[in-house]
Amino acid sequence: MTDPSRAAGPQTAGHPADPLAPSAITRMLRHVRLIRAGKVPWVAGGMLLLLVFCALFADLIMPWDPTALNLGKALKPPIWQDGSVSGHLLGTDNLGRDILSRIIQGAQVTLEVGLYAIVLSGGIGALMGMLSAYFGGVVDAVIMRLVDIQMSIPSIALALVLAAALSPGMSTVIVVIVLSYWTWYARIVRGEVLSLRERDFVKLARVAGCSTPVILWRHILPNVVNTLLVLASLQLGSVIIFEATLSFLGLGVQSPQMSWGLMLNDARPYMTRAWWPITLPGIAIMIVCLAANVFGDWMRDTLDPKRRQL
Amino acid sequence: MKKFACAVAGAASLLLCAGTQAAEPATGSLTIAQAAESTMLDVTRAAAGVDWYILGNINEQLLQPDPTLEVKNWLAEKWELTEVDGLPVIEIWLRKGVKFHHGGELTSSDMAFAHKRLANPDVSKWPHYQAKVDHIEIIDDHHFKIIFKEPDGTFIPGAGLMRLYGISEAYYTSHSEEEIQQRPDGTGPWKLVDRKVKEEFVLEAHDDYWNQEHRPGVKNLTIKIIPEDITRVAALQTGAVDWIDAVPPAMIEDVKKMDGIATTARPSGNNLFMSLPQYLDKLPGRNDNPFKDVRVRRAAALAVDMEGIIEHVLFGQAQRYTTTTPGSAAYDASVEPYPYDPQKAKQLMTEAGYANGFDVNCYNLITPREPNVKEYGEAFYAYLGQVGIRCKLIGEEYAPWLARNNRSREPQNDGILTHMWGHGVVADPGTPWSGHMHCYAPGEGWGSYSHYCDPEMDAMVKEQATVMDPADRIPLLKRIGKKKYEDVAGGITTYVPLVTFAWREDKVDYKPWPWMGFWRKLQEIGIKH
Amino acid sequence: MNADPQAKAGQPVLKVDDLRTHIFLKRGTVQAVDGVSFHVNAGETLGLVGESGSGKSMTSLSILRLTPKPGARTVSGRIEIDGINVLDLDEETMVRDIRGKLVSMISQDPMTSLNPVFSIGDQVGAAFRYHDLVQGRSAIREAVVNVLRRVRIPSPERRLDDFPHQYSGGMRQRVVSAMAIACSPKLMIADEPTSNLDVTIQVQIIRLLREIQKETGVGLIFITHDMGVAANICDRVAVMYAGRIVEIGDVETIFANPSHPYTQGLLDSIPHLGRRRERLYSIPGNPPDMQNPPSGCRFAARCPHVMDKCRSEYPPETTVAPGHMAACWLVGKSG
Amino acid sequence: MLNYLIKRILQGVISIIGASAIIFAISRLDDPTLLLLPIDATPEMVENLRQRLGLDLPIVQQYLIFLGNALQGDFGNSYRWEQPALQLILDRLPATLELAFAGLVFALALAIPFGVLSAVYRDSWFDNFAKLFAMLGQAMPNFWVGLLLILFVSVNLGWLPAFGREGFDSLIMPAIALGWYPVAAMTRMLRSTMLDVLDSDHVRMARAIGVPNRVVVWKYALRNAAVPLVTMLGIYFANMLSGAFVVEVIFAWPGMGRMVVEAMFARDFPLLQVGVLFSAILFVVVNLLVDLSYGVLDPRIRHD
Repeated sequence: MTDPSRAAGPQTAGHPADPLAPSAITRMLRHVRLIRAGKVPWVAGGMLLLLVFCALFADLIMPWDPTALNLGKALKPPIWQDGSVSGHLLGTDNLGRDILSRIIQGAQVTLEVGLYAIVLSGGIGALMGMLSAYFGGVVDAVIMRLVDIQMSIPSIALALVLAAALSPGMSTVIVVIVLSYWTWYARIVRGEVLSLRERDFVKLARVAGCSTPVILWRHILPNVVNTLLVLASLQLGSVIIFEATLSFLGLGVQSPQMSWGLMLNDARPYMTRAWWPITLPGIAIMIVCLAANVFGDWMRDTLDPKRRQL
Repeated sequence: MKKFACAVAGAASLLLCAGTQAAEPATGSLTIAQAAESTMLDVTRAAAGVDWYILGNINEQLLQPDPTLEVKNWLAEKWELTEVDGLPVIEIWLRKGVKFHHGGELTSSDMAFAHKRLANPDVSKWPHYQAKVDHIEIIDDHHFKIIFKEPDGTFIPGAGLMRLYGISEAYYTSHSEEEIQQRPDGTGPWKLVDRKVKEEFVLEAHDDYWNQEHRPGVKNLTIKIIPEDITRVAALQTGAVDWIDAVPPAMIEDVKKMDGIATTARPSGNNLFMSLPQYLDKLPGRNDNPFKDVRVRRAAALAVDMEGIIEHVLFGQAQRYTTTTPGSAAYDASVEPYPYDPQKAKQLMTEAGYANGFDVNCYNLITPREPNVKEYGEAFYAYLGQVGIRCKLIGEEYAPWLARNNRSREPQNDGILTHMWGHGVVADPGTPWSGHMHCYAPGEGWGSYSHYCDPEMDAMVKEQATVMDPADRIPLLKRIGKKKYEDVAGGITTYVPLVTFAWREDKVDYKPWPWMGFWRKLQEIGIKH
Repeated sequence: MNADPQAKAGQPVLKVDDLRTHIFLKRGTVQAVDGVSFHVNAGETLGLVGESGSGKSMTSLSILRLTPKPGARTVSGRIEIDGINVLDLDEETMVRDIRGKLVSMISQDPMTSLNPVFSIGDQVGAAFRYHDLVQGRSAIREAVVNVLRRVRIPSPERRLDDFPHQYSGGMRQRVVSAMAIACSPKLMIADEPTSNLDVTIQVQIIRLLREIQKETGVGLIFITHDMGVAANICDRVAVMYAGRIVEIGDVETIFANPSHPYTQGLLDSIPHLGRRRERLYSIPGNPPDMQNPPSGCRFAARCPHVMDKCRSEYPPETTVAPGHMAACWLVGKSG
Repeated sequence: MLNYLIKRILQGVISIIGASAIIFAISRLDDPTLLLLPIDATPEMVENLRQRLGLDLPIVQQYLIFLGNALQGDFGNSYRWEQPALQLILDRLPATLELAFAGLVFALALAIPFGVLSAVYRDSWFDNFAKLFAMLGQAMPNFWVGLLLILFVSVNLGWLPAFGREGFDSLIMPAIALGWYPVAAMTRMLRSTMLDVLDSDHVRMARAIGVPNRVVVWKYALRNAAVPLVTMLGIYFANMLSGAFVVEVIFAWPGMGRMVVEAMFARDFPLLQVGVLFSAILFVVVNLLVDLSYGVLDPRIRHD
């Protein structure tokens, strides 16, 4: 029989994973699809650009003055329906104001709230995340407790209490959004920085005598920006819906300022008589949110593939 | 003060209890839906207007208006206003045989107890309405006198209509505040049997209710709370409910077209007006005071096409008023509302020296209490803009609006303000006028939210507060009303919203009754046989 | 190319004839299994040996028709198990009559081949439950206890409801074996069952497989990259390289007279306690790109005896001795 | 397992107390008394009411009194209803829980089949349809979905009742409006975990011993893939709670959410506080339950 000693060869120590092993193949297949999915979502990007364009050049492209009342032309249907009034592509609301112009004007509030909210909550969240991860110990415990407390209050409830205290308006909406979302950034940035902190280049910087703010600013932040971008793009969609919900409840933007959520709230009393004032602004919200989410997913897949379930 | 025997009222009351034979008790059940929910069910602690919706069915007063808005003796069989050594005294003979829901009969001591409770600031939100009563002298179980410290013009025809409710001293003293709030007691046509907050009230007809002439025609009544307009109308359409309150203005056309549905409209009890601030020059950073000049005030009144707003914005669910609402003591049909005349308005503006207009803040009230108030405000302020009164529109929700309104609060109001205060149906404008037409006199309780000031008007408003006898009071109120309108005093009176009720014609027999400024008293609702 | 000689008297349980399984990727097709033929008799153990990437795992999956969808697919060839060509069968029949019943598999890594969130009893029971050989919960439980005892799991009735993470690596491989033999299949494929175990456990598993084979007379395909292990358990060995069988024969012949340079390379890289050697020998270079395999012999690039002929033309499968075949020009010439 | 539990409960308690402090502080920024008195209230009456409600004390003292009473279950009386605020909320809690639960069930009823089937038939037309349908849900505000449902389903078609809480069919539309939002995230997560599990050795092993495909997918693979989904249930439930505030207002659902919204408009701070605090407590408790449920689903955690 063969030499029993042969069986004791070390070759059995872990051998390189068989590239043609079944699970490796399918992982290769799926990876391939990810790259193919990597094509830039032009449609979504286009929609977001349209939103920015409407917001910036609202005054130029609006066919009518959004606040101009004309009781004679109240509740006229969109152009493709009989009984419509020329010039009002998407019809008029109960005070005879042009719905298309108001939607364009509404884009301004949507974009403004979106940008403020993302920049502020991102900034504050990232800062808190970095501080708690970098310093650890008591700082970390305090900030994390604050995050827990913050997360245990449902965002709408927080909005209600705040709107009761400060009078409703754009600033209240932004404060509420920032208070609700900063924890999101803080937690994820903390995770990133915890791993970054152990990396050599950070240790070297500390040894080289860099002050903490310099380390945080020049060494740690650039590595976190990538994640922040992904988080911001994912947050845009939900911020738009959140602002619309607050305005709908009457806590958000107050007339004469225009917001899509407010338009929906105004359209409620007569929604059985006129379907378009209650439907069209909602479609505007849906399109922009869909675009934001698709864009967000694309950003996440390309910039940060391993963080797939973010 | 001549002795005034209320002959007319007395005779009418005899008619009321003519039908003495006990009609057989009502049977069957109905389900209705209301948009707003009463919160406080103890009549002595009620605060918000919406509380009167349910209380109007449970409690009653000495005098009450009937559907034709004529004040009838109710719990009081007969009453006399006399004067004893210079002080007014109201002598009242209680109706006999008025039973409480939880047993026991209404007596003078109950009324005295009601007064004590209503005057106690820890209980009642309106202690100042009882302030001028010195004490109540009980003569026998069904006969007592109200002795006044000083004349109180608004006590009799006021919002309270002899501001006392028939409550049982025995019940109130033997139950805790929570129990009373859960199971209130009274002499009214309905008894509260059950209640699920935010869902429904369950009422039962009060079998031995004293007024057999006007009483419910159904045994059980469930009042569902459906705040969402669309769902409330859908509930009526699908037959889930038999009667609904507050048909949304935008859907009235559709509801009227539904077969088997009857509707009727009544004033909602809130009087809307636009108050024009006349102390702008006293505010920091402002030197002109345009609304001090009556021509600017008239220009503002002429600048707005109220008829157009009522038709388009309020879907016809409103009626204009000048001094007070029809049925109120000082109603004067002869005073015509301001027409829509922008040319004359511009001319008046130029005469007053404001040819190219001026800028002013315009606070637009946002409230669910009356439909489309926000849209009305936006339309109103847009019209002002066309005659040069350029509005900076600022939306304001009810709570901050209240604070801006109140003159004792800083920062002072610095702009035109949508204003809403119910003179109430059949109500006497005495209280509201002393609150918003008398100059603001901190500490004296006058003009607590007045943005208008005119010494001559002050004198007239003070005088009406002391005139109790309706015969003298009514002509005085009419004189005040005429001057108010010509001088656009206390703001531009715009409209009184109408509220529309709708019910299944084949099943429900319904006649609206007024109470405490609202038409939600379900005195006569029943099943059609 | 049916040059597979009859080696043993036992009835052939499996006959694979010119099997080709390719993987279709966006950037091209990988010919993982490129014309493989062999047979396995009842009671015999055939070793499938080769470096990683030689296609041995893909061959075993093709037999069970479990090639990973949608990429890989068997394009041609015959696979006869007990006389039935599985490539003709529809999926339902494969599930009901073939997989687990006629042929079963023991996979490589015991840590991942058991479902972490289900109990051992449930997973082993599955083999019985879905071939309705045994009806009713208690009967299944009884059958599971017996088969676990057969694979030498201590006091199985008490450990039935435990979970995989409560078993050691060796124990888990025994459970997997139990699942494989539950419905007493005719053919069993063991895909590197011992690679992830330490040496002492390895020997136990090999001894277990041999006992099972002796008891049930099952045909066994033993896939490994380690000639030492193959020598221990296999009756015959097929050496695979770049998707093809380059040498096949009974184990004594292969070890005594390796005829294909690749087989010689594999044997040379086994370190011998006795032999004095400074560095361990390992075959230079690495396996070819299977997307466009080189013309001629695929081992040419790494073969110490390479000739021009090898690069231009693929050598025929020449019979070195009865039951011993090698596909190499050297064999042909020296006779 | 036990000390992990105690640590989590402690964390939960700290979170709730912290939340109550924040809510209490914010709600004391504005003075509600004007709203509770008739329009012609004199300053003296305002002052009297402030005293009665204890609003004139320094804020820290007010909070300590509040906390003291709260520990004995007295959360103060609602200004408007003049009833214990706690009782008002507790009566409404079951309705909100029922709605949030129904929303979650609806979300799972969509997400599980979508997630599994889009993994099994990946890149098929179904995969894309499921992704689009789920993303639509994430792009539409739940109140808008509710309004359109009422408009089309109950007003025009008259199939479902549009209000109140009478039995099952009044629960369908609110659950749809509430539950559609998280479907996208759930589907995406379940699809990616299913893809991993379907590749795993133990699934191949199960197939190799002849387990039918539907059992492999819906029993053996799904339970593995569900574990990460369960970990997110806590957050999705909070999502439901937030959404419930709005959906209840539209469907006249007698839940805690609607009462808190109305309490806000009426500046009824005690009621507002208890409502918001209770939603925080609910959130912490649910998260705790979800943590415990790991063990049930994933035995590896139960034993260590």
